[in-house]
Amino acid sequence: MQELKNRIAQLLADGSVQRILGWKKGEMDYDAEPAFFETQASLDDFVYHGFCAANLSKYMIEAAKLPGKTLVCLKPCDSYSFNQLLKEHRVDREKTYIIGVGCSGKLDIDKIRAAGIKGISGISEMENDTLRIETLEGEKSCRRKDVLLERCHVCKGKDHVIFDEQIGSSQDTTDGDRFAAVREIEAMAPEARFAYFQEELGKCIRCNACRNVCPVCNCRKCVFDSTKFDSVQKVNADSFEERMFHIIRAFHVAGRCTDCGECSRVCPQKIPLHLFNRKLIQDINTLYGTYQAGSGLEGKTPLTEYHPEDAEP
Amino acid sequence: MTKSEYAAARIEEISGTNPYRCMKCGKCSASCPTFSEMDIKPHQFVSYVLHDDVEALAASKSLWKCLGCFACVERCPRDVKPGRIIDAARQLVLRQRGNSYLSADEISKMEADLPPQLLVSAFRRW
Amino acid sequence: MQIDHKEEFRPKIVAFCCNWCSYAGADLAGSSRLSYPADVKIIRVPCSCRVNPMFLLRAFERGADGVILCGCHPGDCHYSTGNYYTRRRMTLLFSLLEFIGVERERVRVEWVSAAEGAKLSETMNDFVKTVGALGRNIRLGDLRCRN
Amino acid sequence: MQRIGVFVCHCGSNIAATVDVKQLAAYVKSEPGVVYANDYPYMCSEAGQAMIAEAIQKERLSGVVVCSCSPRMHEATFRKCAAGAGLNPYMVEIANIREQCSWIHKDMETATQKALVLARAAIAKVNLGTPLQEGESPVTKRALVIGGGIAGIQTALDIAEAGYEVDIVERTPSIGGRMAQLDKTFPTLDCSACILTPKMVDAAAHEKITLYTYSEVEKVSGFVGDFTVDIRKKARSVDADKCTGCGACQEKCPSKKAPDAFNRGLKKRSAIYTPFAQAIPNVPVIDRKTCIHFQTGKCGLCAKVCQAQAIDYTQEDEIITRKYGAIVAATGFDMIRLDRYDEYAYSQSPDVITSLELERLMNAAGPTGGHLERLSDHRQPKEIVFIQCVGSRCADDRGKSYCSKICCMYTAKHAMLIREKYPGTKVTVFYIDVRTPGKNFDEFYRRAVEEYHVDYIKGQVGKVAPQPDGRLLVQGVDLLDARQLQIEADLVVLAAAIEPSEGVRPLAGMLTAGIDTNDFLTEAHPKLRPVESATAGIFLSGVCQGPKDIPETVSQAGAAAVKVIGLLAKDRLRTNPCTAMPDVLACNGCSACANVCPYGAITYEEKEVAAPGVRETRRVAVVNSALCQGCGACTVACPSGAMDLQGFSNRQIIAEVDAICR
Repeated sequence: MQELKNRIAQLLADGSVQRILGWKKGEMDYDAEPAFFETQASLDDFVYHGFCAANLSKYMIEAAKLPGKTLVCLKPCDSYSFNQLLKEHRVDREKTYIIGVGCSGKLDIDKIRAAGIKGISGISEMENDTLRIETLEGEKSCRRKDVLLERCHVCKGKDHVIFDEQIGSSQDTTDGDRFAAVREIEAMAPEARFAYFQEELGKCIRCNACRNVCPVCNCRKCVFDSTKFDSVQKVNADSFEERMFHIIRAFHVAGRCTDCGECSRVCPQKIPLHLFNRKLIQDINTLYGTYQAGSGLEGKTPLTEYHPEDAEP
Repeated sequence: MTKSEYAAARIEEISGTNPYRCMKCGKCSASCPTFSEMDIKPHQFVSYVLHDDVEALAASKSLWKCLGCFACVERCPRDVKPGRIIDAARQLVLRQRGNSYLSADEISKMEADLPPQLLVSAFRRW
Repeated sequence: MQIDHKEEFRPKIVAFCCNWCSYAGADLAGSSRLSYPADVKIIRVPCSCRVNPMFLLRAFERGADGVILCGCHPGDCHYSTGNYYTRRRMTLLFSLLEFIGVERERVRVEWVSAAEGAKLSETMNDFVKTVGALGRNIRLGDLRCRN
Repeated sequence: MQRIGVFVCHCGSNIAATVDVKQLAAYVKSEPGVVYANDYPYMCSEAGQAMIAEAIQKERLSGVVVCSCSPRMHEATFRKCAAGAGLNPYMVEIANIREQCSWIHKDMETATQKALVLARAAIAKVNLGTPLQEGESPVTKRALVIGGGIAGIQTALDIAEAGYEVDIVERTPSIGGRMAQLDKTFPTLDCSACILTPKMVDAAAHEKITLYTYSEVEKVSGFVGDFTVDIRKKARSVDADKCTGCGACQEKCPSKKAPDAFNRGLKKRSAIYTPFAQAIPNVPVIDRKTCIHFQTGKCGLCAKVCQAQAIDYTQEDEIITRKYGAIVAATGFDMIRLDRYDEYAYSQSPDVITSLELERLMNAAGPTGGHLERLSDHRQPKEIVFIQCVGSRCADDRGKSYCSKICCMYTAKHAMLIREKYPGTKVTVFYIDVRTPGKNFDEFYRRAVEEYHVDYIKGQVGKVAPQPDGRLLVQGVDLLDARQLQIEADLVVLAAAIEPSEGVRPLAGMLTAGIDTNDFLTEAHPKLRPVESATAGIFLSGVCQGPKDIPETVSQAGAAAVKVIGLLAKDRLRTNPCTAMPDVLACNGCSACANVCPYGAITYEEKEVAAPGVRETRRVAVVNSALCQGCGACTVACPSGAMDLQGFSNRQIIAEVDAICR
């Protein structure tokens, strides 16, 4: 992290960039948050560690409107999102300086808590892939790989698909099958599937966190906030979230979703929203050929493309 | 599925060809170096499979006359690959004899005038 | 809540037909007096690719029991490529609906040319029968939108 | 709130026998927005229309719903009627209660109920409707024809004869195309040059036609009626105004090493050349790659011998920018390369030739002066084998999947001509099928067999092996006799597949015209619009659309010309107002809509967007309503719903859905 910090301080100091988009120390060690840094002094709060899970690419849409260049720190998976945004003309490459930061998987505080570690006052990452956790009950530890975010187990890889320079090393964390959960649900009876999603989506409080965090859910005006579909009528439907919002959201990001996993990470109700996206990605891969959104800038997305011999619905 | 339908389906499976694609141009027979030795000609292989008459194909002399040179496979404009069909038929016969490939011991039991190229190809495949 | 599953159940079916092939096919079914149940109501759209998934979900939300989309046969689209997009969109949408446990049979895409009045009638008959057998749409509907 | 009038038609008893029309008219009165409802036996009659017109004016109607037959039948009628009464025609909707109700239902109550629902949906749609104005766009009364073969020449002549200016852009130094290379034409055996050359002269002499030879289309922008095209006129190095076409320069040119493309490489040509004697224009070009002057700075012989002082080594490419109302693609074809058909020994022996090469060998103006001979030893061949379908009808990646269509007939022609001129020659044709669907075509083929005794063998050739003595051993099969044949031939002629000319794909991109996997340009409708591209204002002529022979090409050329004339005859184009319309405030500028637009109607502009709290310049979609055909693909591709379709708006369709589900 020190190397990264030195480098961004230098780029800010010599005027190469006007501001840094990175992560800022939170109240606790595990709640780092995205932030813009414009002064050297503010960089004191800059951090990069296992809890810097937030995908910063979406903030670059706003950064593109600010004067001057913005330096953004992108993890390998974030770089796919940035690429996708670039493809959709939503960010300005000219006004962006990308440091591809290394990643050894991001950590899930809920998994740590679920492991019975409570009253956490501090967490530090150790060399030997363990975490040292200070708690009210004294010092505890756990293995990194046991508390990784779900998405890190099915990581797309640790290569940045777009960057100006790279800093920091990465460690492969892939040890799971990305579509295993999707297949599990597919194997269930329709009634059971319906019950499962009814239960999960029933928790939705329509806080819009998923929509706000999703890099490709970047419409200036969401259809669910516009008058164009007469769909701004949450009140007169009894379970609008289950029946409309999440289906349409998944559909709108189909072929564009890079599977960054932010939707599920930020959901306060812990709804496994990424399952919808994964399901669609799996379908696209099997029906239209393997496609990874954000891997390149050329070509059309699967839903704006066709083949005369495509499968029938 | 009758026995002969089953055999025809197996041929299609083993050979990986689709006999329905044949446009009956005959380029296979025109290419075949052992055409004159064969009782069922290469272009006819396809129709035997299409008409589920694998038994006749399996009993034919052609089965053991095909050199496996694959000239017909190379030149077939419709990607039907008659050479693979006869190869598959040969394979079916070999499997019925209890083997999935030809073993060296069996050579002495075979017809004396088998072309050596065929033997090589029978060792080679599967 | 009491859901009526008796014989009297008549499904509500919304059909989207493209102007150039399927709507003309429906007209042909009419002029050939090839009947299909009155439960089917057709909405005319310029092309099947005009049909937004929002429309389908809206129909279900408002109490439709089945939604069918008809367009020109692939390759015959009046706009040359519209139905190809429809095909991909609906393939994914239907798959997603099935994934969350909605009955797959409630949605259908059928290619009907202007000459296929008989096919349109058969398709509608079959679809009404299929959806009728499924009963009321509960999984996607909003009960308060029921009259 | 709209003021809607509903008009229920009895259609005699067609509707009234099954739908209670009186009740329907009474029911709809309680629908929102409806201020008037009535019924009449025949709404489409003069009296019915008068009733609608009167109600529009008396009741100050802002919208009309007619419950009648299919809109495909009378929508236009009622819209015209409304327009006559001062109502915007796009505020008229039809509820189809005949084809989709009374004709398919028997029970009156059921049918009446359904009719009511259909009427409600139409009323709901009109309630959210907006008056639409048909747009207008100007028409530049000039056409561009790309390609100067028989297709392009015929199209240009037909357009010019109707009085419109036409430009022909031809890539090579002369117009004429493939037909100029042919010897005789089937099934009449008249000399190709004799029927083509007069047309070439007509085209050159026509006051309405401008030829741009040795030129290529470089850029196309605009849309139907108003295209702007950049044409690159390549440097000829010869001043066309001064050149007298005497030919002295070609005679004296010391560099005679370049393969003569017009003679399919069977001959060499000079560096300064006209492709053939009857070339139009009869002005040579200098091929700078083989010209000694351009390569070494020396020579300059042509300039010395030119009495007209027409040679201009300093000439440069010129870009001509012109406006056109319509563009016709007539880019033609070429033969496929045969280097992947090694079994036929095409690249091993000079005596294995393609049919087009044979045309040159038999042509009096060809490399042998029309004497048929082997290129290897100049002997006259005694035994000739023709092989059909070389590279046509192939499922593999060596050839083409389609039938090239012309080969069966020209092979019959060749076989016949050879037997006529050299009766001692044995001619064998290996065929898979003989396809002769055309006027007098089968008779022609039968003549080859019955009168000229050409030996047609059902079967294919597996291998052609050049022998040490220079002959060619042809191993083929006769499928009907189940015999393998070995023929010692002197000459083997391959009926190679034809393919669209090189460079069609980038051209299609410029024209935004559809193109298939074989690089043939796609027609707007395979049955009903065979000479139009799906892109308005772009038309197709000749083989660029699919394999065809000369008579077919000429008919299609004429058809394309008629379409062009029909377009150019208009002063302004009426544009369909039911087009896509982006809301710049909601547009993300993401390109999804443009990606699915089949007409290239959507572009992006940096536009200043002003709304409460927003004032910025950003990338937004712009729809060219002259190009948009109103399919609506973009409206669904747009995730924010910024793109909507006028006349079928999101809210209108949702209102219809709601009305039906109510």
